[in-house]
Amino acid sequence: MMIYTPLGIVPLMLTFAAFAIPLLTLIIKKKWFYHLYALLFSVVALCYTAENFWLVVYGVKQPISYLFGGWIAPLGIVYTVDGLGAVLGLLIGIDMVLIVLYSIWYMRGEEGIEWYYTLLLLLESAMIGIVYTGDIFNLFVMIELLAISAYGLVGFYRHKREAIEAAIKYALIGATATTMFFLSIVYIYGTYGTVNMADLALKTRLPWITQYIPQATMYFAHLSGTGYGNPIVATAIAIALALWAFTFKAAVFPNYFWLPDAHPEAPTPVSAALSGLVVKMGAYATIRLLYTIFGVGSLIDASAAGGWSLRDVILFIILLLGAISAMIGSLVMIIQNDIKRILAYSTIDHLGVIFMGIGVAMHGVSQAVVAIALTGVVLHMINHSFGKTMLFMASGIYIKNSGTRDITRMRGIGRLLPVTSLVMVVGLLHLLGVPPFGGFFSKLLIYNALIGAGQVAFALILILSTAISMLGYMRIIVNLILPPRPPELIGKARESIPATTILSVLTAIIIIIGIYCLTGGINTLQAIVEPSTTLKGLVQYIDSTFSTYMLPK
Amino acid sequence: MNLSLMTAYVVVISLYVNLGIALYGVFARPSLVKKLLAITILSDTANAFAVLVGYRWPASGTPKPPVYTNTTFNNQTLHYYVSHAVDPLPQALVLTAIVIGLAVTVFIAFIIIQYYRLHGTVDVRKARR
Amino acid sequence: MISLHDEVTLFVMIVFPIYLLAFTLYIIRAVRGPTIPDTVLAIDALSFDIAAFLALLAIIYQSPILIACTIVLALWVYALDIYVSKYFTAEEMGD
Amino acid sequence: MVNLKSAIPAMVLSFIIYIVYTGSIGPYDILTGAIVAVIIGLLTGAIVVKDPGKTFDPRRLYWLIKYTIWYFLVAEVKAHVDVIKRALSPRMPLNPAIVRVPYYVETDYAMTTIANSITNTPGTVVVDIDYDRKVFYVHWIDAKTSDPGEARKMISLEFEEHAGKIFD
Amino acid sequence: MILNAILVYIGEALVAIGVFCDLAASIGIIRFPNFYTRLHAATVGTIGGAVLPLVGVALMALGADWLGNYRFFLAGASIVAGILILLLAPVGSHVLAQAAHRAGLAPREPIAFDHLEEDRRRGGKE
Amino acid sequence: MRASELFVLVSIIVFIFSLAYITSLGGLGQLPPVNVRLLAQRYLELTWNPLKPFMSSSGYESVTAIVWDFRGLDTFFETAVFYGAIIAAIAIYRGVKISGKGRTTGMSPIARTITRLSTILIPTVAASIALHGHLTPGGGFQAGSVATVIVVLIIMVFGRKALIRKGMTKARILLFRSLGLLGIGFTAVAILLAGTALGLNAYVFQNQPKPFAPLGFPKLYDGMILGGSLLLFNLFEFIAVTAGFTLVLLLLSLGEEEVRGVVEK
Amino acid sequence: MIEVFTLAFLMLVSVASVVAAYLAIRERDMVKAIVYSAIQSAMYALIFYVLMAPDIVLVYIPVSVGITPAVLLFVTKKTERYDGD
Repeated sequence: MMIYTPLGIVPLMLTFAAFAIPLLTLIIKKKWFYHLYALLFSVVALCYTAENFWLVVYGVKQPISYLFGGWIAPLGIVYTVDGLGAVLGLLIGIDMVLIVLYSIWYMRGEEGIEWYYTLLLLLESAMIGIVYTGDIFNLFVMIELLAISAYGLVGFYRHKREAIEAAIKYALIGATATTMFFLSIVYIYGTYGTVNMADLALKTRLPWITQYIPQATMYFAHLSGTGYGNPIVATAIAIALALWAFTFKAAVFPNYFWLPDAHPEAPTPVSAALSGLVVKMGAYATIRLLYTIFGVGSLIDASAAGGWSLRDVILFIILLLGAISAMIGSLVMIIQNDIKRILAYSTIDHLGVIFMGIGVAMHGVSQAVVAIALTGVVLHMINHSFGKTMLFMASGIYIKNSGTRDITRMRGIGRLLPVTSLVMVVGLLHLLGVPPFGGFFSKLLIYNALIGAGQVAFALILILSTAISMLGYMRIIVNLILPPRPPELIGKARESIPATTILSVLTAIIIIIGIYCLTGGINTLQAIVEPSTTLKGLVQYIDSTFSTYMLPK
Repeated sequence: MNLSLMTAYVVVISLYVNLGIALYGVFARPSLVKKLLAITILSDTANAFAVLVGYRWPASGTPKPPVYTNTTFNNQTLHYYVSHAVDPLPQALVLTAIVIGLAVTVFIAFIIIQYYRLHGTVDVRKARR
Repeated sequence: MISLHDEVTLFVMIVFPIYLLAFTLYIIRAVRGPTIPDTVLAIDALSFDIAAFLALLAIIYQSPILIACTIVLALWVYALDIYVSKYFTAEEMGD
Repeated sequence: MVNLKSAIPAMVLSFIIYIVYTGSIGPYDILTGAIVAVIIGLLTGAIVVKDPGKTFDPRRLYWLIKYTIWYFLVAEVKAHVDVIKRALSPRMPLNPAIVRVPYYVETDYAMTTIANSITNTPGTVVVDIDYDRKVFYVHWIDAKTSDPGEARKMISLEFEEHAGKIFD
Repeated sequence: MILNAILVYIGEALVAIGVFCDLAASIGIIRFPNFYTRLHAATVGTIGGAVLPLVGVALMALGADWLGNYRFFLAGASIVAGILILLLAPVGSHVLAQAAHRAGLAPREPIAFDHLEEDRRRGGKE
Repeated sequence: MRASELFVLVSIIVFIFSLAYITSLGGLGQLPPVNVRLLAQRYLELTWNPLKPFMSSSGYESVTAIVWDFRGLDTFFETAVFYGAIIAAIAIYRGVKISGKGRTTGMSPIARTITRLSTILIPTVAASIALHGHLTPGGGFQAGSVATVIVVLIIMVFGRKALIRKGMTKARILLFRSLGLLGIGFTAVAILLAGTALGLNAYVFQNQPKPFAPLGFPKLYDGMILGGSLLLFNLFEFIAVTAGFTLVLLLLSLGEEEVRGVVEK
Repeated sequence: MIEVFTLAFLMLVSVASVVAAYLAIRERDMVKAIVYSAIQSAMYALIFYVLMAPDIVLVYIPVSVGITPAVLLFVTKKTERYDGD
């Protein structure tokens, strides 16, 4: 038997590092120490996530799990990581290292840097916990940890009125949403008698899944029984309440209004982290809820007389919400003047696209199309994460140099900062989906999946929102790069070596993604994430949680 | 209708009404402090609901808290305990949720004070003008 | 001959409705109380009485460990008194 | 600095409370109780105990016990009966007033004992206190007199005698 | 055995008195005209209605041997709670009355005379 | 304004009635049931079970066992959430000098004396709750929040400056907070570290020995139930929670004139 | 018999909690609203007690009757006492 300690230790280690900071502040007052401290721990976390990725994809070649306290599955908390979780964990590791590096440059003059890094470490710990966890209540706790560190970081510029207002709005609505998620967990526990994801996935598919994993069924039934009450209605209300929280986290249509306030007002590295990673956690949780737990063949997937099952309805609602938020994001984007607000609305647009990809997998859609859709979703998450991180960082350089966020007031600054401008253009093209870059492939995959599922109207909305968002991106280019150089900034605005180095690394990553996709990387990615949608992958997922029962009694 | 079932319904319905009152407070009251108060009521209500889900009424005797109180241990005492104690898991979950709710409350309180220092009011409608 | 156990249960059953009546009256005063001190006073008396009542309930539910709650209730209600009155007497709550 | 002499009474009190609250005298309880008592005694001894010599004086303990018994069996019962009569009688005879009641004890503990005794007997509540001039302002539900000396005799004389013997 | 019964009966008697005090206090708190007079009713509620029953419960618990070993915990915790209420409740009433009088929160009528108000006027403070 | 309020009201009423309808349809089964769910029965069986030494926790109390042993990770991160809230609050007040100099008004002498007396009573009760967390209801958080009463009382009755002058400066409270949290963390990984040193299998948050992972905290010593890691967790959580609440209340009670110049710019 | 009393007690307590919560939300004076929410919290604590959750009562009373009103009163003292309208 193998114990994958690196899997269990990552979020714990990061939180532990955050716990130690107040003690260190009493001994060490130097600022550079905290920069290095955060960098050290994010690099260690990157190493661990990379090791987990390697284990899942190349080493063991199936989901791996870690038992906390040595307790078997529904009794204790289990981390179960399949391909999807491993990919996103690696993404978080890489991105957070870049963000910490950028913070070293951007936050160098700020006061209270140790508290900033404490919250940033907690944020990273929460995100890694979310993608690794195999327990739905642990997911709630990690979402709250994510939320509280995000609120704190948004309100970090305490003397800015807008920042405090954004933090308060974010926090109030967020607290309501997560309470609803807790209520949803109560319904799930009340109905299924368990809070473990693999166990739930098994229980929702009970009669027929017995033939594939009879032992696991037996063991889970021995430990947590079968259902209680009328599962379908309780499940419906549980999913509705959970989606309230997840759409809030992901800033999708009815709950998107906090994002355009919160993201721009945070310090720029935090904006990069929020837009690049934090909103993806809502999408990830939605995938886990609707693919792993209440996925294909579960009891809400049984179609009624009209041919529509409950799951179809929910997925269609998700599709619709995704389409609406894509349209809203791209439409509002073109009338904004604040550069960070433009990027924030662009995030809403892209999250809409991701949710459209999630909503494809309805009844009757072939397995191949669903796999393509999920691959597109994950690839889009990766693309958008790097692209948006890069754009926010580049805009942060503009803001540091010009002292304003209004694009009409920083006209022509791009000419003074040629490297940054080049990076900006690359990033915009990447997000827009222009062929050599990675963004193209992910949008193409989602488009293909939508066409393949017969949702032509939504495919058109995808195209339309891309076209509209092009206008918004063009306004940045037209205002910043094309006009002549502003005289008052000549000599003042300078490229700085650390920031441009990070931007170059990101550019290289983006170009590598593009080349990788061109040379067949899509198939590799599909092979990694496809198991999350298939029966085989599901059986592996449950089996990995269950296999720890192979202990002698 | 069973008597204890009726209890459950009375409690459940009043909890739902509280949930509604709290939601109304969050969305419709202008003062930020009142919104915060409403959020605490909301999370308390969710917690109460969770504990209610874990309640039981055993076939004989009264329910017991989930604490093993016999100083001796044998199969009989264990069976008595298992057949009378209420569900400990929702209680543990609620314990966690209460602390989390308190953390959020404390944070929002601090940030409301900061908001007042900057805006001079805690009324969202006045602040917008 | 009725056993001591049943006798105690019977006694608590008789006492119970009186307690409920008293609580209802306290709650009415707490809700109606024209001024804030009235409300706080009613909560105060109500909570101390509830503390005693919880101790009785611990006996009839035959779960002695439930008693731990009473002391907490008494302590925190006293703290409520203290800070409500501090609110009205001091310029800053922390002075 | 930590005063060991004044810590000992605090430790004893803490240990007694710990054991009474725990309600068992197993080795675990005594061990942890002793540790807790030592820590709390050392931390709070200087704050709580001003004059450690007085605490273990048997005469003071005797007066304390005598006072407790007398207070609960006589003073409280009389006052309770009086207020309950007023509350339940249909006419509700009330004659409330706030009256000055001077006191002549020295220490804080004695003063607090008197004040708490006054408040704990229904019918009289200490509304305010003038610490410099040593006067309580007592809200009296049935004000028989407005003269401070008379009022002191009626309300607090007996408490004061005992409190002075216990704490001064 | 007899000792148990005696303890239980004394405890019950104390609880019964406590319940009566409690009811009287709640009636008083409803009927009395203003805050200061209600304070007296509340004192009946806390001392007669809470401390006395807690002591009674402690005695009952000592006699109730069907409760198992933890009955000593019940008795001890009740006693400690009683002592704490005895110490804290009067302070609570006192600070509440003080705040009400200083800030003028509650109407003082009916009142025969008010030395505190006079002294405060004369002292010119607050 | 009226229309939007009405909309909110109507949608909330619809929401409530749908929830109530669903519950009355039996979405959760009969309430309250005669038997608890099977998982809960397993928890109850395994809390204190000398017959299954490899599959049981180490205290009498099921809730504490779940909170710190079966689902210790949740509680660890819950502590982290509270820590994050405190850190965010400190970040808002960064750069503020907290001093104990100056006059305090405080409250009446009667309240002062009683508060002085209760500095013995309340922490004793709190310590009892913490140290018996594995035997009777209670535990670290409960005890910490009981001990907070005395902090509240000192801040209200004597004033926050008295608290600072007695030695509870911000740095010292942060030290206690950090020590408590690090204690929790080290307790969580203690068995893992020991296992790594000895070359044995071990888990994070391990309390009692498991099959294949033979190390564990002491459970019984000479008839005393020690509770293994539960006792240590409760103790450290007690320290951490008390310090955390003290810090929160200290920051909340700062006077505006001390703060205003720094946090507004 | 105990069942009936549990029923009666739960009914009284939950109805009282609804009344207190309604008043807490509708009341314009924040101090009063906080005190009402303390009543509501005390009632919930009784619900928890009757539902046999002593651990939760031990956490819930300090948090909801004690610390939350304290925090809210601090906030109210530093900001505005009356809400809107």
